[in-house]
Amino acid sequence: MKPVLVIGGGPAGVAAAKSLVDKGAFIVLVEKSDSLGGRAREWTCKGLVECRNCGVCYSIDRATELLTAPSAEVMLLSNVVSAQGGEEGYSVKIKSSPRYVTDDCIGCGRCVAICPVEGKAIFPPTGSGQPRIHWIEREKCLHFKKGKCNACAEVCPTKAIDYEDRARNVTRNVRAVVYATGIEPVEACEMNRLGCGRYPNVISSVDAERVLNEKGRLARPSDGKPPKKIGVVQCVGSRSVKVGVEYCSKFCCKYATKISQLLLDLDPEINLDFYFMDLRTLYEPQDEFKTWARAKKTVKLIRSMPAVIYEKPGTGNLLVRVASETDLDIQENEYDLVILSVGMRPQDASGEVARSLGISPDQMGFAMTSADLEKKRVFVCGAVTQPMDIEESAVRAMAIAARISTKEGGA
Amino acid sequence: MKSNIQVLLCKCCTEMPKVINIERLAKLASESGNVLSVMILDGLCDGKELGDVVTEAKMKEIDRAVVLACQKKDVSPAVFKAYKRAGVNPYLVEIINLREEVVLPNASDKDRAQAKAENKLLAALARSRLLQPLERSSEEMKTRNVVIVGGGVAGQAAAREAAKYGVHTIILEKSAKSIIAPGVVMPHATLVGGKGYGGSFELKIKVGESFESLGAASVVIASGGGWTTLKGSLAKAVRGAMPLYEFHQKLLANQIPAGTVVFMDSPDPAGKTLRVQDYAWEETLETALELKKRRPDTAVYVIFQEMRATGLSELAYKEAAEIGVAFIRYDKGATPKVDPKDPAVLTVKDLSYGEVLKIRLGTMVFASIPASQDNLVIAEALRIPMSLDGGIRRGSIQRGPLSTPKPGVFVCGSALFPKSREVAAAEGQAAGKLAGEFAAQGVIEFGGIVAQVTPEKCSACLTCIRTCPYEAPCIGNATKAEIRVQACQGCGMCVGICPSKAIELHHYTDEQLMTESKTLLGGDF
Amino acid sequence: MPQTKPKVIGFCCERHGMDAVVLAARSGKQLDASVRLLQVPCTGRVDGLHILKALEDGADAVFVLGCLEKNCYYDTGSIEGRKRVGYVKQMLAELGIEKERVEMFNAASSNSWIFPEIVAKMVDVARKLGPIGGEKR
Amino acid sequence: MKAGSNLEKVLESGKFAVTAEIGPPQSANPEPLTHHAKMLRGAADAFNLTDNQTAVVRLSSIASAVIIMREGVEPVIQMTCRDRNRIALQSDLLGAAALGVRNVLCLTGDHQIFGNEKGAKNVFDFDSIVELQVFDRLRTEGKQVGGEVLKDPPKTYLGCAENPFATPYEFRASRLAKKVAAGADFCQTQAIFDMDMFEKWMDEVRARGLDKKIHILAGVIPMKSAGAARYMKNKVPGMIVPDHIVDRMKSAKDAKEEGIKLCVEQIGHLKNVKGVHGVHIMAVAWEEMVPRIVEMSGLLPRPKFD
Amino acid sequence: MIVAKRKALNEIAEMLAPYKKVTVIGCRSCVAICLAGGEKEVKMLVSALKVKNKKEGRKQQIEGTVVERQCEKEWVQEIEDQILDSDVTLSMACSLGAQTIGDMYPKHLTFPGLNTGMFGVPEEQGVWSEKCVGCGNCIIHTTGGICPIARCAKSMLNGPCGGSANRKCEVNLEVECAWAAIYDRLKIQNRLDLIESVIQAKDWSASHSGGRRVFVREDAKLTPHQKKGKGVQ
Repeated sequence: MKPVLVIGGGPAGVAAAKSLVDKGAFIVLVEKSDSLGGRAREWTCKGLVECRNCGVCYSIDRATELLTAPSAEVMLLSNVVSAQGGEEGYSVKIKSSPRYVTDDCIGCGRCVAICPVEGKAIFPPTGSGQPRIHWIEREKCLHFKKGKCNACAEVCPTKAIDYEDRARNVTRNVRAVVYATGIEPVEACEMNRLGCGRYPNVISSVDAERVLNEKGRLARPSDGKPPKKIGVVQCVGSRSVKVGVEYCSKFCCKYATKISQLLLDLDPEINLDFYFMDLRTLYEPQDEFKTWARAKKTVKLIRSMPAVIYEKPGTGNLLVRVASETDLDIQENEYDLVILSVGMRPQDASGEVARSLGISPDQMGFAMTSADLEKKRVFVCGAVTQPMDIEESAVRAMAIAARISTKEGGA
Repeated sequence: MKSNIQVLLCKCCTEMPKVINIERLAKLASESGNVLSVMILDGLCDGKELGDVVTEAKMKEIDRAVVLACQKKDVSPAVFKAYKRAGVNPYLVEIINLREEVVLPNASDKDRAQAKAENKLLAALARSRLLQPLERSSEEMKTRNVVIVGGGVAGQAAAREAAKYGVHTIILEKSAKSIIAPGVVMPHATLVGGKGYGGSFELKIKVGESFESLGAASVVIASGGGWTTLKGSLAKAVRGAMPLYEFHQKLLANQIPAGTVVFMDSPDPAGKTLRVQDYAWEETLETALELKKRRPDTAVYVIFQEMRATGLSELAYKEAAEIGVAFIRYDKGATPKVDPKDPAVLTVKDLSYGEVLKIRLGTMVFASIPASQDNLVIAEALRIPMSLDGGIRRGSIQRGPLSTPKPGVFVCGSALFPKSREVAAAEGQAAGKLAGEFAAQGVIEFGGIVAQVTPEKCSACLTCIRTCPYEAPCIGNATKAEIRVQACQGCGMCVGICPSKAIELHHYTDEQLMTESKTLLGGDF
Repeated sequence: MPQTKPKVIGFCCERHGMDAVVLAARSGKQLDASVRLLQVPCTGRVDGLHILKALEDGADAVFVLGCLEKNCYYDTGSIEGRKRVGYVKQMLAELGIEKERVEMFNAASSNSWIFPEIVAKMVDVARKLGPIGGEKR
Repeated sequence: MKAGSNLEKVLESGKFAVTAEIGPPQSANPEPLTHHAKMLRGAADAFNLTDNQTAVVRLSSIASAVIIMREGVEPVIQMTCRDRNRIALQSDLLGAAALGVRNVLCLTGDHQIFGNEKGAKNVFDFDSIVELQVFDRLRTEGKQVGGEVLKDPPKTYLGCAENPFATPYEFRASRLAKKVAAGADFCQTQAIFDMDMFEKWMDEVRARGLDKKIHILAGVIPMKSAGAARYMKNKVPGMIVPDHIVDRMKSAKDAKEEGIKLCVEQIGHLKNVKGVHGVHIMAVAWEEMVPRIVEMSGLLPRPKFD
Repeated sequence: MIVAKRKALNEIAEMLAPYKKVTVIGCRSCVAICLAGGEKEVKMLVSALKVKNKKEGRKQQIEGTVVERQCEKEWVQEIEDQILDSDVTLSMACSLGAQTIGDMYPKHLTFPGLNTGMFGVPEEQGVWSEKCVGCGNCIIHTTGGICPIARCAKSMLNGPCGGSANRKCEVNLEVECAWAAIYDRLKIQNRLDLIESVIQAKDWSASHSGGRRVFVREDAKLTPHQKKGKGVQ
């Protein structure tokens, strides 16, 4: 039987793919980045002793399993170029760009260390993405620009560098398409008044997640010192008509609260202020976080949105100007690190491929799914359809896989 | 039995040799006892060279093997297939993850890596000699029933989905409402008891006034939330207060009495935890909008601690505010009260503006969804844990988002935590798939790495029974503990806690573990 | 002078415990070689006896690594594991032996830094305290 | 007349009785006792001598009784079941009677855990009610528990204690009834702060007609400070101190004075509770205040008989 | 059942320090069930002591073994050699077991490894509570099935005392007041009349106060004629 095409290797994508594979189907998974796991790759596990149900590990586990499933063809650094067809299936053109690193790579990272290029030209897979194989960015690599540098090839203990690697164009005939391109963060720099991009010690929640995931500790970008007083600001770039998106990104509260908890687990000395409008911790009793915060002397919940953040000259510390919760007088709080919880917006919901598959965005830019779209064997899935957290994406993906693996789904 | 060991050394896609000296490993292996054959392979996972392995194994009458390669999940399928052909019991094949445990993390310190690898090999051999062959057996499921508890949105979705797997779905619906779903629908039916394990449950159900027993291969819990239950000070104080869904129906039927309508998050604002959900708000806001559109002149208030209008319902929130729905936030410190003398007036302090409002109540509607009272009964019946706020507790996410700790029992929708119709439907569908698949297997696989009791040591102290999450142990006819292998998952919790050391876990016996650790610690590097 | 070759042994659950080990390795983290890993199906299988025996057999430090609590593949295994470790710690304390030699840790499969940190911590403990009785190696 | 003690005469003659407490010293020095006796003479009809109160070792209550009798003050000895089995209790009763002690208060006794001999082995052969019953049979029939009959039975006026504020409240009146049945002549209650609750109990007591069968002396404690109030509220099991009293002590300028005033008010109130035949003032380590309190309550002079 | 608790390990180690050869003997009955002296505990104890010796460089040989019921000669006899072969035996049974061994081998040293606590019931896993003191004549049919002797700190027969607050015992505010419990129980049984009347002084002669107790069932006793070997006196 013809395979199913899964576009996007994020939580929804891998969950769908995995449960299709379990059902005995063949799948072709096209992921444009260097590894599977999607956003979850850069997100950190929020538990130190006790699980906080962030679901990150779930999608990483599925990704790992998927990589060893014989009936799954995973194409990384690849894009769907075009797709033609309809109910009886699609013929899909896929372009995979070269990786220049073979599967022998053991991810030891010496190549990265040795690479002379400013900002490096060879990279490890993002975060905890799977598989753990490095890749070279041709545009930056001196070997291609000047044709002489072989630093990485020389240092590689497993001789995994292959400059001869070529781009590949393949065509696959599939019986159905799962469209799970997911979401991307709203560019926090739009929130200029909050100093993001302007001051080193104002970082977006995405950065925070990434650093925590890699190092297990947060440090001040300016001087590498461990932060002792942290401010977390919710709803940056979301729930606002002016900047970013108008809707609520739904899971920011969930991960931001859990990060705050993780930060205090890692370093109980940290003082943490949490700025928010409404506390929307997903699928959790709404008091849970409040109760936790109340128990900690070092955590303050402040129901107010900072007006402006600017740097205290010479210190790298930040001054957050905010109207106090109770009365309207303005106060200024000093932090040595500020985390902005940025909103999320759908990714590739419109555009060439989407259009050729008959997918159209709604007024908020989310890909709309419909019965007759599914009749045409196109299943839109995951956070590209509306904001949702990992667990929900996984569940919906399973549901969709269920639909596909029936007659209506072309099975 | 004889123990002729074969050692396979995988170069792991040519990585291994670059860090450690495989030949020396091979030599060490061939010099140690019981080792009849040592082979160095380029890559196990692709399974190319396994043919030779099989012939060699057959020739040397190999009955157990030690494989030094990489992560078990990656290599096992190929290796096990090969050794099956060679007639070697799969439980006598030891796969050591030399790559990730020794080679990669110690690549920078080759000497110690080498010593460590050798030590690991010796430990593996020591362990291998002690291993016993094990068999997995299977038993025909007695039934193909998938029992779905609750005929709500989730339950129906689950039934429809499960039915696609050719299983027989049975919905237990406590009310009399008519349900369109495949298979059997039992009105006035509730789950009251049960025993057994995934694949063959013996459920006790109450239909009307009579009790019946019902076999089930798998169970889906879709008991939903406690929609109709209104508990709490306000609910008591206010006459004619109603839960959201009831109001919604009345609204559609145009039966809403004139006068102010107040949507309140919880009937028990001072209560410990509020189970008011994103979802509850979604519906509340839609209802409020609907109401305001139908009756622009009605005063509509929404009173809440947290406005959890998540995702796109934020837009509904904005719209509602624009068309004049009044939003009032209070806090635990000052919860809204009705004057006992005049229960038609609600007093609430609006935190956003700080003033105290007195609202003359027309209709009061509660958005909160308490946990269903049935959950307790269901959890008791199936012996599964509950979450602190009265929902069904799902098991580890490792087993999937909708699985309970008990294999064969799945949970979806508001039984876990209040969910919107849409999410509930999706969850129901997914749960239905899982339950359907589970039942469709038709056979229960079990055995292999499971616990076993030594009766003469057992003091029947019940510790194992109390500890096991799967209820595998039980007191048998000999009034000693026995393990129901079909239920045993092989975690060994009972083994570790048994005060009389009367239980052993096959493949991980005290002897095996302690010998391995002794050898591991023997190495000096 | 601190000993150069401490002996640390870890009882590691084959679920998230092992996954964390593997991810750390695949992320190219370099570790001290002193740590020996012993795989168990679940930390609930670990018996205080195993830990004590390990100390008897020459381990300077012992740790148990399991899934995060509430995310244990076997539901409550890692909670059991923690209790067992706690009991051994108490026994050691009663005997006047440093209870830091024995620790319980939890990990998730997506966590690449936790295992290296555990190794560092335990090796450090082992170095600091040295072998139980006897000469430093 | 069962024993002919002053207390008995006051109560039986229907007068409003006053008793107070004297704590024997934690030493072999009789001086404090004589000092207090002199000071308190005439301020009350009889004085309780506690029996190693709260399980703290003190000069024995019988010895103390004899000492204060020398000063012409009438004692009520407390006898707990904590430290003596039935042999010792009965023999001590005979001894006390022989020394001229007429009033005995039967108690189960505080557990040693609260005292300064936590390691002690307690006896609790009896509890207070059994003790009452045994003593009653001993004084009326001259009969021991074991059945032995004595030639000259002791003459004693038997008292008991009761705490209306201990759980289960529903059972407290019944418990008094048991004590009456066991032979108690008078009852000194736990210190009363919560008047409503006390009166509820009294209603129950009157409903059962117990007030006719036993003389109830309502217990009061003058408080030195807000701290004391808080301590009794939170730390002393089976004692109920309403918040308004704690607050009142807290807000008072001169706490000591306030304490006295409060106590007097309480006595004033209790005097008018039907069925209350007297008050028992427990001025723990503050004995010198008793005369003032009694006077301010208009209970002086105490009646005399001869 | 009999509930016991392991002695602090340092105390045990001290006891055993002077001896070269130690046998630790557990029991598979009560003490195994209350997780104090079963095979697991024995093995862990032995191992722990070895670690301790290792630390202090002490040469000491420690063996561990378990018998079915240490309070019965026949079971103990099965490991006689092992006992006599050692310098000292550490009994990981209740003191009954320890004394049985002691009585059987008067010359041999037998030390207690546990503190024998009480007759208790497992309230839940890991929690045991006292409910009987073996006073020798049971009255709980009159107290709603709750023993005031064992469950009241003052063993009151006419409780509850004045210290009973919030239905808790004044001696330990965690523990419920036995008499509050009795009252409730009798109330739901409509038998409150039972405690309305004064309960007489208790006859303690059947208790330990009456001297060491020996129960005899003549019909079960073997006559000298029936006894075998060692049994014949």
